[in-house]
Amino acid sequence: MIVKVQMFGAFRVLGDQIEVKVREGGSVSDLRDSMLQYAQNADLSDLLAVSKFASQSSVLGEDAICSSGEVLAILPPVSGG
Amino acid sequence: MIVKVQMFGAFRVLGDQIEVKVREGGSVSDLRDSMLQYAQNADLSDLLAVSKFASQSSVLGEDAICSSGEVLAILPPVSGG
Amino acid sequence: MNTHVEVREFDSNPLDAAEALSFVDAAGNGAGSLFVGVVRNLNQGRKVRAVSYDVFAPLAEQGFAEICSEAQQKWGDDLRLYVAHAKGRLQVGDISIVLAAGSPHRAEAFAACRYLIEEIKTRSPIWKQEHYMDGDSDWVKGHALCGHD
Amino acid sequence: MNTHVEVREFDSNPLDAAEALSFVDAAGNGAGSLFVGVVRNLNQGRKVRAVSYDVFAPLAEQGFAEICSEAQQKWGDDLRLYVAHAKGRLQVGDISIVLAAGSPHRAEAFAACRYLIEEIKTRSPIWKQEHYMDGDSDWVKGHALCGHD
Repeated sequence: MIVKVQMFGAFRVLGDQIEVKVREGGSVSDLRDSMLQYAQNADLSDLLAVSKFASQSSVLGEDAICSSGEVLAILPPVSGG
Repeated sequence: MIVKVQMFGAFRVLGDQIEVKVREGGSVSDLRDSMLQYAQNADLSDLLAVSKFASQSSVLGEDAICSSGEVLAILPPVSGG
Repeated sequence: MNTHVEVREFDSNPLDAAEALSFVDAAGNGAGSLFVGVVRNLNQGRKVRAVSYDVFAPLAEQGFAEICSEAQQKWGDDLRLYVAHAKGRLQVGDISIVLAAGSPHRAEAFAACRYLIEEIKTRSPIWKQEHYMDGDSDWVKGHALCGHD
Repeated sequence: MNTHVEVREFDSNPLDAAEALSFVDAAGNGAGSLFVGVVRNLNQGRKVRAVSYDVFAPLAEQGFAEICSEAQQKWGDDLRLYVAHAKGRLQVGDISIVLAAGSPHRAEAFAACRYLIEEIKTRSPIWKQEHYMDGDSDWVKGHALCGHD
Protein backbone atom coordinates (compact mmCIF):
# COMPACT_ATOMS: atom_id res chain seq x y z
CA MET A 1 0.00 0.00 0.00
CA ILE A 2 0.99 3.63 -0.36
CA VAL A 3 1.30 5.88 2.66
CA LYS A 4 1.75 9.62 2.14
CA VAL A 5 4.19 11.28 4.49
CA GLN A 6 4.39 15.05 5.00
CA MET A 7 7.94 16.32 5.46
CA PHE A 8 8.98 18.72 8.22
CA GLY A 9 12.22 20.35 9.29
CA ALA A 10 15.35 18.88 7.72
CA PHE A 11 13.22 16.33 5.82
CA ARG A 12 11.98 19.20 3.64
CA VAL A 13 14.93 18.52 1.34
CA LEU A 14 12.91 15.51 0.15
CA GLY A 15 9.96 17.73 -0.81
CA ASP A 16 6.73 18.67 0.98
CA GLN A 17 5.27 15.17 0.85
CA ILE A 18 6.52 11.79 -0.35
CA GLU A 19 4.70 8.56 -1.10
CA VAL A 20 6.12 5.48 0.56
CA LYS A 21 5.35 1.85 -0.27
CA VAL A 22 4.59 -0.15 2.90
CA ARG A 23 3.43 -3.79 3.14
CA GLU A 24 -0.32 -4.28 3.61
CA GLY A 25 -1.15 -4.01 7.34
CA GLY A 26 2.29 -2.57 8.08
CA SER A 27 3.03 -0.51 11.18
CA VAL A 28 4.81 2.77 11.78
CA SER A 29 7.93 0.70 12.33
CA ASP A 30 7.56 -0.77 8.83
CA LEU A 31 6.98 2.71 7.42
CA ARG A 32 10.21 3.85 9.06
CA ASP A 33 12.07 0.95 7.41
CA SER A 34 10.54 1.77 4.05
CA MET A 35 11.74 5.36 4.35
CA LEU A 36 15.33 4.39 4.99
CA GLN A 37 16.35 4.50 1.33
CA TYR A 38 14.99 8.04 0.92
CA ALA A 39 16.72 9.14 4.09
CA GLN A 40 20.06 7.60 3.13
CA ASN A 41 20.01 9.42 -0.21
CA ALA A 42 19.73 12.74 1.66
CA ASP A 43 22.12 11.78 4.47
CA LEU A 44 19.24 11.75 6.94
CA SER A 45 19.26 8.17 8.24
CA ASP A 46 20.46 9.22 11.70
CA LEU A 47 17.68 11.81 11.86
CA LEU A 48 15.12 9.26 10.67
CA ALA A 49 16.10 6.97 13.56
CA VAL A 50 15.21 9.64 16.15
CA SER A 51 12.11 11.01 14.40
CA LYS A 52 8.49 10.28 15.29
CA PHE A 53 5.52 9.79 13.01
CA ALA A 54 2.16 11.43 13.60
CA SER A 55 -1.36 11.47 12.27
CA GLN A 56 -3.09 14.84 11.88
CA SER A 57 -4.09 14.66 15.56
CA SER A 58 -1.52 12.63 17.52
CA VAL A 59 2.01 11.30 17.71
CA LEU A 60 2.00 7.57 16.85
CA GLY A 61 3.73 4.68 18.59
CA GLU A 62 5.87 2.23 16.62
CA ASP A 63 3.12 -0.40 16.64
CA ALA A 64 0.39 1.82 15.21
CA ILE A 65 -0.97 0.30 11.98
CA CYS A 66 -0.85 2.38 8.79
CA SER A 67 -3.78 2.54 6.38
CA SER A 68 -3.53 2.80 2.63
CA GLY A 69 -3.77 6.39 1.40
CA GLU A 70 -3.39 7.81 4.90
CA VAL A 71 -1.48 11.08 5.23
CA LEU A 72 1.03 10.94 8.08
CA ALA A 73 3.76 13.37 9.09
CA ILE A 74 7.37 12.76 10.00
CA LEU A 75 8.45 14.79 13.02
CA PRO A 76 12.20 15.15 13.50
CA PRO A 77 13.34 16.32 16.95
CA VAL A 78 11.73 19.69 17.59
CA SER A 79 13.74 22.82 18.15
CA GLY A 80 11.32 24.66 20.35
CA GLY A 81 9.41 27.47 18.67
CA MET B 1 9.17 79.15 60.25
CA ILE B 2 6.80 78.04 57.53
CA VAL B 3 7.13 74.61 55.92
CA LYS B 4 5.06 73.83 52.83
CA VAL B 5 3.58 70.37 52.73
CA GLN B 6 2.20 68.75 49.57
CA MET B 7 -0.88 66.62 50.22
CA PHE B 8 -1.34 63.09 48.81
CA GLY B 9 -4.01 60.43 49.02
CA ALA B 10 -6.63 60.98 51.71
CA PHE B 11 -4.88 64.24 52.77
CA ARG B 12 -6.06 65.79 49.49
CA VAL B 13 -9.20 66.86 51.36
CA LEU B 14 -7.00 69.57 52.92
CA GLY B 15 -6.00 70.89 49.48
CA ASP B 16 -2.98 70.32 47.23
CA GLN B 17 -0.53 72.02 49.58
CA ILE B 18 -0.73 73.55 53.06
CA GLU B 19 1.61 75.84 54.95
CA VAL B 20 2.50 74.71 58.44
CA LYS B 21 4.11 76.77 61.19
CA VAL B 22 7.01 74.87 62.81
CA ARG B 23 9.45 76.15 65.46
CA GLU B 24 12.81 77.30 64.08
CA GLY B 25 15.16 74.31 63.75
CA GLY B 26 12.25 71.91 64.20
CA SER B 27 12.32 68.33 62.98
CA VAL B 28 9.92 66.16 61.01
CA SER B 29 8.55 65.06 64.37
CA ASP B 30 7.75 68.70 65.21
CA LEU B 31 6.15 69.16 61.79
CA ARG B 32 3.96 66.13 62.47
CA ASP B 33 2.85 67.70 65.78
CA SER B 34 2.14 71.00 64.08
CA MET B 35 -0.07 69.26 61.54
CA LEU B 36 -2.23 67.57 64.17
CA GLN B 37 -4.82 70.35 64.28
CA TYR B 38 -5.33 70.24 60.49
CA ALA B 39 -5.61 66.45 60.64
CA GLN B 40 -8.09 66.46 63.51
CA ASN B 41 -10.35 68.87 61.64
CA ALA B 42 -10.55 66.41 58.77
CA ASP B 43 -10.74 63.28 60.95
CA LEU B 44 -7.27 62.24 59.76
CA SER B 45 -5.28 62.12 62.99
CA ASP B 46 -4.99 58.31 62.91
CA LEU B 47 -3.74 58.52 59.35
CA LEU B 48 -1.28 61.29 60.24
CA ALA B 49 0.24 59.02 62.91
CA VAL B 50 1.12 56.32 60.34
CA SER B 51 2.18 58.67 57.52
CA LYS B 52 5.74 59.51 56.47
CA PHE B 53 7.19 62.79 55.31
CA ALA B 54 9.46 63.10 52.31
CA SER B 55 11.58 65.63 50.47
CA GLN B 56 11.43 65.65 46.66
CA SER B 57 14.04 62.88 46.62
CA SER B 58 13.76 60.75 49.77
CA VAL B 59 11.60 59.60 52.65
CA LEU B 60 12.65 61.42 55.83
CA GLY B 61 13.27 60.05 59.30
CA GLU B 62 11.60 61.65 62.35
CA ASP B 63 14.81 63.43 63.32
CA ALA B 64 15.41 65.15 59.98
CA ILE B 65 15.54 68.92 60.38
CA CYS B 66 13.11 71.09 58.42
CA SER B 67 14.20 74.29 56.67
CA SER B 68 12.14 77.41 56.30
CA GLY B 69 10.30 77.54 52.96
CA GLU B 70 11.12 73.94 52.18
CA VAL B 71 8.49 71.94 50.24
CA LEU B 72 7.94 68.53 51.78
CA ALA B 73 5.31 65.89 51.04
CA ILE B 74 3.14 63.87 53.38
CA LEU B 75 2.92 60.21 52.34
CA PRO B 76 0.06 58.25 53.88
CA PRO B 77 0.34 54.46 53.68
CA VAL B 78 0.60 53.53 49.99
CA SER B 79 -1.95 51.34 48.27
CA GLY B 80 0.28 49.82 45.68
CA GLY B 81 -0.12 51.22 42.18
CA MET C 1 19.78 54.67 28.09
CA ASN C 2 18.34 51.20 28.33
CA THR C 3 15.65 52.11 30.86
CA HIS C 4 12.62 54.35 30.60
CA VAL C 5 10.64 55.36 33.71
CA GLU C 6 7.68 57.69 33.76
CA VAL C 7 4.63 58.89 35.66
CA ARG C 8 2.17 60.00 33.02
CA GLU C 9 -0.95 62.18 33.23
CA PHE C 10 -3.56 59.79 31.92
CA ASP C 11 -5.76 62.53 30.46
CA SER C 12 -3.16 63.83 28.10
CA ASN C 13 -1.56 60.57 27.05
CA PRO C 14 -2.88 57.09 27.90
CA LEU C 15 -0.37 54.32 28.55
CA ASP C 16 0.54 52.22 25.54
CA ALA C 17 1.74 48.60 25.58
CA ALA C 18 3.12 48.80 22.04
CA GLU C 19 5.34 51.73 23.03
CA ALA C 20 6.72 49.68 25.94
CA LEU C 21 7.48 46.66 23.74
CA SER C 22 9.06 48.80 21.11
CA PHE C 23 11.33 50.41 23.74
CA VAL C 24 12.62 47.08 25.10
CA ASP C 25 13.16 45.60 21.64
CA ALA C 26 16.75 45.37 20.42
CA ALA C 27 18.41 43.22 17.77
CA GLY C 28 20.09 41.02 20.36
CA ASN C 29 16.93 40.52 22.41
CA GLY C 30 14.98 37.35 21.77
CA ALA C 31 12.47 37.79 24.56
CA GLY C 32 10.10 40.47 25.75
CA SER C 33 7.95 40.16 28.85
CA LEU C 34 5.21 42.72 29.36
CA PHE C 35 2.85 43.37 32.23
CA VAL C 36 -0.27 45.47 31.99
CA GLY C 37 -2.37 46.47 34.99
CA VAL C 38 -5.94 47.43 34.20
CA VAL C 39 -8.70 48.97 36.32
CA ARG C 40 -11.06 46.16 37.36
CA ASN C 41 -14.82 46.45 37.74
CA LEU C 42 -14.73 44.78 41.15
CA ASN C 43 -12.57 45.09 44.26
CA GLN C 44 -13.20 43.19 47.45
CA GLY C 45 -16.79 42.65 46.49
CA ARG C 46 -17.60 46.27 45.61
CA LYS C 47 -18.52 47.33 42.08
CA VAL C 48 -15.99 49.85 40.83
CA ARG C 49 -16.72 52.53 38.24
CA ALA C 50 -13.40 54.36 38.15
CA VAL C 51 -10.14 54.75 40.06
CA SER C 52 -8.16 57.94 40.72
CA TYR C 53 -4.41 57.43 41.01
CA ASP C 54 -2.54 59.99 43.08
CA VAL C 55 1.24 59.85 42.61
CA PHE C 56 4.15 61.78 44.16
CA ALA C 57 5.87 61.87 40.79
CA PRO C 58 9.50 62.87 41.56
CA LEU C 59 9.91 60.25 44.28
CA ALA C 60 7.98 57.64 42.30
CA GLU C 61 10.15 58.07 39.20
CA GLN C 62 13.30 57.95 41.27
CA GLY C 63 12.07 54.73 42.89
CA PHE C 64 11.23 53.21 39.50
CA ALA C 65 14.78 53.96 38.33
CA GLU C 66 16.27 52.34 41.45
CA ILE C 67 14.15 49.24 40.99
CA CYS C 68 15.23 49.00 37.32
CA SER C 69 18.84 49.28 38.35
CA GLU C 70 18.37 46.48 40.91
CA ALA C 71 16.83 44.27 38.22
CA GLN C 72 19.79 44.90 35.92
CA GLN C 73 22.17 43.95 38.73
CA LYS C 74 20.26 40.71 39.22
CA TRP C 75 19.54 39.69 35.62
CA GLY C 76 22.02 41.52 33.45
CA ASP C 77 23.13 45.00 32.41
CA ASP C 78 21.84 44.26 28.93
CA LEU C 79 18.22 44.18 30.14
CA ARG C 80 16.08 46.87 28.56
CA LEU C 81 13.35 48.02 30.94
CA TYR C 82 10.28 50.21 30.59
CA VAL C 83 8.05 51.47 33.41
CA ALA C 84 5.09 53.82 33.05
CA HIS C 85 2.43 54.52 35.68
CA ALA C 86 -0.71 56.52 35.09
CA LYS C 87 -1.79 59.46 37.22
CA GLY C 88 -5.34 60.80 37.24
CA ARG C 89 -8.83 59.36 36.95
CA LEU C 90 -9.13 56.08 35.02
CA GLN C 91 -12.26 54.20 33.97
CA VAL C 92 -12.70 50.42 34.20
CA GLY C 93 -10.55 48.85 31.48
CA ASP C 94 -8.04 51.70 31.37
CA ILE C 95 -4.37 50.80 31.80
CA SER C 96 -2.86 51.97 35.11
CA ILE C 97 0.62 50.52 34.66
CA VAL C 98 2.73 49.11 31.82
CA LEU C 99 6.02 47.33 32.42
CA ALA C 100 8.27 45.63 29.92
CA ALA C 101 11.59 43.81 30.06
CA GLY C 102 13.62 42.86 27.00
CA SER C 103 16.46 40.36 27.23
CA PRO C 104 18.36 37.93 25.03
CA HIS C 105 16.65 35.11 26.95
CA ARG C 106 13.17 34.59 28.32
CA ALA C 107 13.99 33.52 31.90
CA GLU C 108 15.61 36.90 32.57
CA ALA C 109 12.82 38.82 30.85
CA PHE C 110 10.13 37.13 32.95
CA ALA C 111 12.06 37.41 36.21
CA ALA C 112 12.83 41.09 35.69
CA CYS C 113 9.26 41.99 34.73
CA ARG C 114 7.90 40.17 37.77
CA TYR C 115 10.46 41.87 40.03
CA LEU C 116 9.49 45.30 38.71
CA ILE C 117 5.79 44.90 39.43
CA GLU C 118 6.24 43.42 42.92
CA GLU C 119 8.70 46.10 44.01
CA ILE C 120 6.74 48.95 42.47
CA LYS C 121 3.56 47.77 44.22
CA THR C 122 5.17 47.86 47.65
CA ARG C 123 7.64 50.73 47.38
CA SER C 124 5.98 53.44 45.30
CA PRO C 125 4.32 56.62 46.62
CA ILE C 126 1.05 55.90 44.83
CA TRP C 127 -2.48 56.08 46.25
CA LYS C 128 -5.70 54.71 44.82
CA GLN C 129 -9.11 56.23 45.34
CA GLU C 130 -11.86 53.91 44.17
CA HIS C 131 -15.13 55.33 42.87
CA TYR C 132 -17.96 52.85 43.33
CA MET C 133 -21.12 52.28 41.34
CA ASP C 134 -23.16 53.28 44.41
CA GLY C 135 -21.65 56.82 44.27
CA ASP C 136 -19.28 56.34 47.18
CA SER C 137 -15.51 56.92 46.96
CA ASP C 138 -12.75 55.51 49.17
CA TRP C 139 -8.99 55.77 49.43
CA VAL C 140 -7.73 52.18 49.45
CA LYS C 141 -6.09 51.19 52.74
CA GLY C 142 -2.35 50.70 52.35
CA HIS C 143 0.91 50.08 54.15
CA ALA C 144 3.52 52.57 55.39
CA LEU C 145 6.42 53.43 53.11
CA CYS C 146 9.90 52.72 54.43
CA GLY C 147 12.91 54.94 54.08
CA HIS C 148 15.97 53.34 52.53
CA ASP C 149 18.07 53.59 55.62
CA MET D 1 -14.33 30.99 24.07
CA ASN D 2 -11.75 32.38 26.46
CA THR D 3 -8.76 30.95 24.57
CA HIS D 4 -7.37 31.70 21.13
CA VAL D 5 -4.72 29.46 19.54
CA GLU D 6 -3.28 29.89 16.08
CA VAL D 7 -0.42 29.08 13.72
CA ARG D 8 -0.18 32.02 11.37
CA GLU D 9 1.53 32.44 8.00
CA PHE D 10 3.88 35.29 8.72
CA ASP D 11 3.85 36.63 5.16
CA SER D 12 0.15 37.30 5.10
CA ASN D 13 -0.32 38.53 8.64
CA PRO D 14 2.45 39.34 11.14
CA LEU D 15 1.86 38.58 14.80
CA ASP D 16 0.51 41.46 16.83
CA ALA D 17 0.98 42.00 20.57
CA ALA D 18 -1.87 44.50 20.78
CA GLU D 19 -4.25 41.92 19.35
CA ALA D 20 -3.16 39.44 22.04
CA LEU D 21 -3.65 41.95 24.87
CA SER D 22 -6.99 43.00 23.55
CA PHE D 23 -8.13 39.35 23.45
CA VAL D 24 -7.19 38.63 27.07
CA ASP D 25 -8.70 41.86 28.36
CA ALA D 26 -12.03 41.60 30.18
CA ALA D 27 -13.77 43.90 32.66
CA GLY D 28 -12.99 41.63 35.60
CA ASN D 29 -9.32 41.22 34.65
CA GLY D 30 -6.88 43.47 36.43
CA ALA D 31 -3.72 41.87 35.07
CA GLY D 32 -2.34 40.96 31.68
CA SER D 33 0.96 39.16 31.17
CA LEU D 34 2.36 39.05 27.66
CA PHE D 35 5.35 37.27 26.18
CA VAL D 36 6.86 38.09 22.83
CA GLY D 37 9.55 35.99 21.16
CA VAL D 38 11.63 37.82 18.58
CA VAL D 39 14.23 36.61 16.06
CA ARG D 40 17.68 37.42 17.48
CA ASN D 41 20.71 38.48 15.45
CA LEU D 42 22.93 35.95 17.20
CA ASN D 43 22.60 32.30 18.21
CA GLN D 44 25.37 30.31 19.84
CA GLY D 45 27.93 32.72 18.51
CA ARG D 46 26.74 32.76 14.90
CA LYS D 47 25.36 35.89 13.26
CA VAL D 48 21.79 35.26 12.18
CA ARG D 49 20.06 37.05 9.30
CA ALA D 50 16.71 35.28 9.28
CA VAL D 51 14.91 32.22 10.61
CA SER D 52 12.44 29.96 8.84
CA TYR D 53 9.83 28.39 11.10
CA ASP D 54 8.36 25.10 9.92
CA VAL D 55 5.22 24.06 11.81
CA PHE D 56 2.93 21.03 11.61
CA ALA D 57 -0.08 23.26 12.12
CA PRO D 58 -2.94 20.89 13.03
CA LEU D 59 -0.95 19.09 15.71
CA ALA D 60 0.61 22.34 16.94
CA GLU D 61 -2.75 24.08 17.37
CA GLN D 62 -4.19 21.05 19.13
CA GLY D 63 -1.19 21.08 21.47
CA PHE D 64 -1.57 24.82 22.15
CA ALA D 65 -5.21 24.23 23.10
CA GLU D 66 -4.26 21.38 25.45
CA ILE D 67 -1.61 23.53 27.14
CA CYS D 68 -4.13 26.37 27.58
CA SER D 69 -6.58 23.98 29.14
CA GLU D 70 -3.89 22.73 31.55
CA ALA D 71 -3.12 26.32 32.54
CA GLN D 72 -6.81 26.98 33.23
CA GLN D 73 -6.95 23.89 35.42
CA LYS D 74 -3.95 25.16 37.37
CA TRP D 75 -4.72 28.89 37.63
CA GLY D 76 -8.44 29.26 37.07
CA ASP D 77 -11.15 28.73 34.47
CA ASP D 78 -11.52 32.48 34.23
CA LEU D 79 -8.06 32.89 32.66
CA ARG D 80 -8.19 34.32 29.16
CA LEU D 81 -5.32 32.96 27.03
CA TYR D 82 -3.94 33.83 23.62
CA VAL D 83 -1.32 31.86 21.67
CA ALA D 84 -0.08 32.65 18.18
CA HIS D 85 3.01 31.20 16.50
CA ALA D 86 4.42 32.36 13.20
CA LYS D 87 5.16 30.06 10.28
CA GLY D 88 7.43 31.04 7.40
CA ARG D 89 10.59 33.08 6.98
CA LEU D 90 11.18 35.84 9.56
CA GLN D 91 13.85 38.53 9.63
CA VAL D 92 15.79 39.60 12.72
CA GLY D 93 13.40 41.58 14.93
CA ASP D 94 10.26 39.88 13.62
CA ILE D 95 7.93 38.31 16.20
CA SER D 96 7.87 34.50 16.16
CA ILE D 97 5.49 33.95 19.05
CA VAL D 98 3.02 36.01 21.08
CA LEU D 99 1.40 34.72 24.25
CA ALA D 100 -0.89 36.52 26.63
CA ALA D 101 -2.74 35.64 29.81
CA GLY D 102 -5.43 37.80 31.37
CA SER D 103 -6.59 37.22 34.94
CA PRO D 104 -8.20 39.11 37.81
CA HIS D 105 -4.82 38.93 39.61
CA ARG D 106 -1.21 39.23 38.50
CA ALA D 107 0.26 36.09 40.10
CA GLU D 108 -2.01 33.89 37.99
CA ALA D 109 -1.40 35.93 34.83
CA PHE D 110 2.38 35.64 35.17
CA ALA D 111 2.33 31.94 36.10
CA ALA D 112 0.04 31.02 33.22
CA CYS D 113 2.04 32.99 30.66
CA ARG D 114 5.27 31.39 31.81
CA TYR D 115 3.69 27.92 31.74
CA LEU D 116 2.48 28.47 28.16
CA ILE D 117 5.90 29.39 26.79
CA GLU D 118 7.79 26.61 28.57
CA GLU D 119 5.34 23.92 27.51
CA ILE D 120 5.05 25.20 23.94
CA LYS D 121 8.84 25.25 23.60
CA THR D 122 9.18 21.59 24.55
CA ARG D 123 6.00 20.04 23.20
CA SER D 124 5.24 21.72 19.88
CA PRO D 125 5.96 20.30 16.41
CA ILE D 126 7.97 23.34 15.34
CA TRP D 127 11.34 23.43 13.61
CA LYS D 128 13.74 26.34 13.15
CA GLN D 129 16.08 26.78 10.21
CA GLU D 130 18.58 29.55 10.84
CA HIS D 131 19.97 31.55 7.94
CA TYR D 132 23.38 32.98 8.79
CA MET D 133 25.12 36.13 7.63
CA ASP D 134 27.81 33.94 5.99
CA GLY D 135 25.19 32.47 3.63
CA ASP D 136 24.92 29.11 5.41
CA SER D 137 21.63 27.67 6.69
CA ASP D 138 21.06 25.06 9.40
CA TRP D 139 18.13 23.30 11.00
CA VAL D 140 18.53 23.84 14.73
CA LYS D 141 19.20 20.59 16.64
CA GLY D 142 16.30 19.59 18.82
CA HIS D 143 14.82 16.93 21.05
CA ALA D 144 12.41 14.10 20.22
CA LEU D 145 8.70 14.73 20.69
CA CYS D 146 6.89 12.40 23.08
CA GLY D 147 3.47 10.90 22.53
CA HIS D 148 0.94 11.55 25.26
CA ASP D 149 0.71 7.95 26.32
